Amino acid sequence: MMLQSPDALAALIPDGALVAIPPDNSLPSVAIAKALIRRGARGLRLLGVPVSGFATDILIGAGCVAEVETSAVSLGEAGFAPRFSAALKEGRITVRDATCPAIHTMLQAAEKGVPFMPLRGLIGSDILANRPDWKVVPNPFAPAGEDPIVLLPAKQPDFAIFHAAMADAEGNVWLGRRRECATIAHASKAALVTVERIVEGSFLEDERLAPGAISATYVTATAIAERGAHPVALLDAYGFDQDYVSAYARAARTEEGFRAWLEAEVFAPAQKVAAE
Amino acid sequence: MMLQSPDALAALIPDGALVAIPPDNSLPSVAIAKALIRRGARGLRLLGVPVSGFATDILIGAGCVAEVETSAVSLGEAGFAPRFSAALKEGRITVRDATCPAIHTMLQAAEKGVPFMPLRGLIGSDILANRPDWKVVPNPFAPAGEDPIVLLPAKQPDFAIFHAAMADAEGNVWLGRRRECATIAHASKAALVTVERIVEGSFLEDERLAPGAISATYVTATAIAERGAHPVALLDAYGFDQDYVSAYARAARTEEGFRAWLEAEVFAPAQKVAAE
Amino acid sequence: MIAPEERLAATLARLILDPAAPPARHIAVGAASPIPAAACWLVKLMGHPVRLSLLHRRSGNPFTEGTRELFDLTGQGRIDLFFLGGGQIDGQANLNLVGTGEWPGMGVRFPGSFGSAFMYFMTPRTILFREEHSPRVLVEKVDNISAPGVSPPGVFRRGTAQALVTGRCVFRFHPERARFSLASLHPGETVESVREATGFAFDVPETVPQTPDPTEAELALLRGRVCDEMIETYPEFCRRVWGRSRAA
Amino acid sequence: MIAPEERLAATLARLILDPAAPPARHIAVGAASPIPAAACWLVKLMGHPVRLSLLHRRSGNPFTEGTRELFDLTGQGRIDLFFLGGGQIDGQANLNLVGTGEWPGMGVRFPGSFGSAFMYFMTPRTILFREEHSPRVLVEKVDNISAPGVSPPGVFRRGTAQALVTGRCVFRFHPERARFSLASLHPGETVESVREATGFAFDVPETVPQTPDPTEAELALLRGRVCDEMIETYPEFCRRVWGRSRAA
Repeated sequence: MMLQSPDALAALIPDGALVAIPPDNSLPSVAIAKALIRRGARGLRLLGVPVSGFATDILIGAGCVAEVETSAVSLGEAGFAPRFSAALKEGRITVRDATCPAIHTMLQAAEKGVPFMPLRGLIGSDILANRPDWKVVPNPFAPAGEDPIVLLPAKQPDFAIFHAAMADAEGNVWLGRRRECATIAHASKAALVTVERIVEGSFLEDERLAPGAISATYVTATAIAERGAHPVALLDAYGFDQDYVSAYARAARTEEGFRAWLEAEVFAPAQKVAAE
Repeated sequence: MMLQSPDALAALIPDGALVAIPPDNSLPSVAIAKALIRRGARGLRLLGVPVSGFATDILIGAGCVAEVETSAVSLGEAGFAPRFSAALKEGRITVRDATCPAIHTMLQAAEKGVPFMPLRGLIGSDILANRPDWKVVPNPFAPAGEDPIVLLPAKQPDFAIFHAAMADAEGNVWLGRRRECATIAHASKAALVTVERIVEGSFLEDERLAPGAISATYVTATAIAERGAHPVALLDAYGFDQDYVSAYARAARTEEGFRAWLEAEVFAPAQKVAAE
Repeated sequence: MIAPEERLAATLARLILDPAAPPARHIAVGAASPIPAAACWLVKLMGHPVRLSLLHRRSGNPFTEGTRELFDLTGQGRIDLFFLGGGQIDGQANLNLVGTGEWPGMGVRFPGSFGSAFMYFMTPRTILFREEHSPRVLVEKVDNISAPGVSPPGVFRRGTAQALVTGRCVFRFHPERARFSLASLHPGETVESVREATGFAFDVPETVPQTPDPTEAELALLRGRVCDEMIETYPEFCRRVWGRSRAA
Repeated sequence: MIAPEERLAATLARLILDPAAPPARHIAVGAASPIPAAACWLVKLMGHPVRLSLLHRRSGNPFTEGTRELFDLTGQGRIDLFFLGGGQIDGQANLNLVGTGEWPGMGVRFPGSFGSAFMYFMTPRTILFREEHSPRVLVEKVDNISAPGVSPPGVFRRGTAQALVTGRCVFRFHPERARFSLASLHPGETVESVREATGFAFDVPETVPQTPDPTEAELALLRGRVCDEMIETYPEFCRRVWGRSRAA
């Protein structure tokens, strides 16, 4: 389903939904995050796959988020995520810390349709101690009672939101080597994808493009959003905009500074478009 | 490591090794299978991922195989696999039947470095009843004792052997959408890959090619074998040679017919090359 | 002249569209299944919104994760309907794709179970299809169970056989009593002729209708656009049934 | 003039090449780690056969399955050495990347644990690296454990910390007694100055050598070809340490 805009995609996501977002090195749809802020989304539960960055920080700052499950929240070179840190301290969000491969594993369990998957490591970490939803059992293939191992439950997000380089006429999307987005899409009930452009034909008919495609089977809706990952990089199309993120990090140190940034970068551009 | 020929690759595989082979729709290296026959390999244990076809039948017929683990052995439109059927009946091979997703799951467990993974289904099947290495446990996330589920142990083949369209200067190989070969390579101790050709540069530097590449990290050795998948298809490069497989199926109905086929199609061409 | 294959394809199409069954939004079709594939194309080309994943279509293969993706897709609950057959099928809808005699098929060895032991559980609807309708195929009890027709309470299972279509008739399957009932007879068959050809006991209603002929519209589609879609994957079938060669 | 970053990179390189440790054939380096990355390039450009997977290199990123692949690769046992740091590191080599105070870091929140709770167990060798060497970083007991330094017998674990390198010294870690020992002092440091800056107790041998200077050859490589390799990913670091701008 091809929609008019990232705002039309954001309108499909109800308050309270569990929304999976890839990290700043793997094609988050910042365009949808901004649209969620414009629509005034509330109570979202975000899943960072496996960590969270810019999109998560602006959604938290705008008050859209009730809960974050992630392995880290960071703006990379620009430092700690300021709105995340403030919201945590003020008790406005619940944070469920995980570790990167645990998030991948919980999504892979959903992808395979199994109720759980095991993962090595973790035993003795306070991450595990604070996750009553994770279990330690003796490895059933070891001698009785030996070799404790962690089992992680399957996690099925309501929505996967990410950005891709292009969509084709059949609704397949192409995002190259960023295959974690495929796993997120497979595991989620719905995937909403912004793309730079639409092209003719079918990626699945082209042996060169097929391996970097995600089939329309998994894609609920797409919309064009040029530079829809910005300030995050898109493969070889555009780079990470360090100046933009650093300026954001400085502005978002205070609530006031964040509000001004939001007005200038999220609300004003949309009003300008609407007025044109 | 770039070697001279499929025969040099086959020389790396010791008798008795556990060798994983993709099916006839997913790039088996028939060139390596023929080379294994020429080197007189014995006692191989073959794993069909997830089913077995032409390469497995000729290896069995040539007496290279002690055991086959697979979800089916077939020549497709050409019917049942004649040398497999004969060897099973004569008790010359052990067959461990599985079901397709179970084989994928056991390899995925090895790929992730976990000792087991669960899989739905299977309960009540005689496949499970004949697999003492598979276990049924109550789902630890269900109320106590309820919801039985099958756990499958990780399986790490000694060798993955498959064919790819090309290799690059760094030893990465490219095979497009046939991503199960990546899983096999990840899960195996070593991967031996025949390719149609070598190209300059690195697939991993090219956003278009990277998603269909398998990194050299996993590739132990490669060799050029033009039409190395034949009679099986290679993506859009060449199709399935139905006439060749049908002729094989007819010849291999008898031991004598198979021996004549082997002489003509496996030994004679190599002698011809050696004589040139 | 209606070819038997055309009748079977139209019959399968009607079962796919059965309004009493859960919707078939996404159907997968396995290897070497020209008649189920024709039925699916017929449904789609009649204008019903259905996604088809034809596993052995070379161009436009829907999967980008290799063969694993079909099973993952099914695990996710995205495949609504699948087709299975069997070297033996018994009265409880147990399937034997492994072989006769002692495990693993020391009598007549069949190719193997493929994904049946998973797909039969995880797909809401399975249509069983086997053209040969004889006592050696439709047996009282299969020698080996690749995939069971019913499961004990508490075993996770999304569905089982909806029906069994053969060259002689259509059976409905009733998982609550693990039994088939005769639903319709193909032309030339009687309850008695089916009973003689069937190794398992089944229920027979008071009146058994004849399997309807394909409509003119269905025949036109099968012979035209369905054949167009199938000729790449099943050239031999298209030649035999519709006299079409690939160059056409 | 040897820059502190150059000394640290050369020190890490020596630890990588430690002949007493299991071989480092494949090293992965995580995000925002310019000094460990420089150490790895130094090892490689000195001619040692080592494969480097630099996670945040944009061009030539080695992974085609997304970020999952690093963890799978490590699970397979293919990664021999990894670098970890921590907002707090304690005397038993426990790492806290989550934050101080009550869980989940209600005092000072750090970014989070990333993959540490897995990588620390599954990599045969981990080199801990943290430039800041102060009592607030090197604590007696971390407030929260992202990843523990040692595990009870019976818990699957391939390795733990080999050493901890800071801006003041090199510690070796002894998992059998869960304790660090002082291995060498950077210029200007004494056992006493290190003790004052360290919140945990550690062993001190009779004589503690000084951390060696990088050799001329190492310095030439660092300033030349290592910088060439790093400038795309770490332009700011290369400018600051080596005065090189990207256009150069």
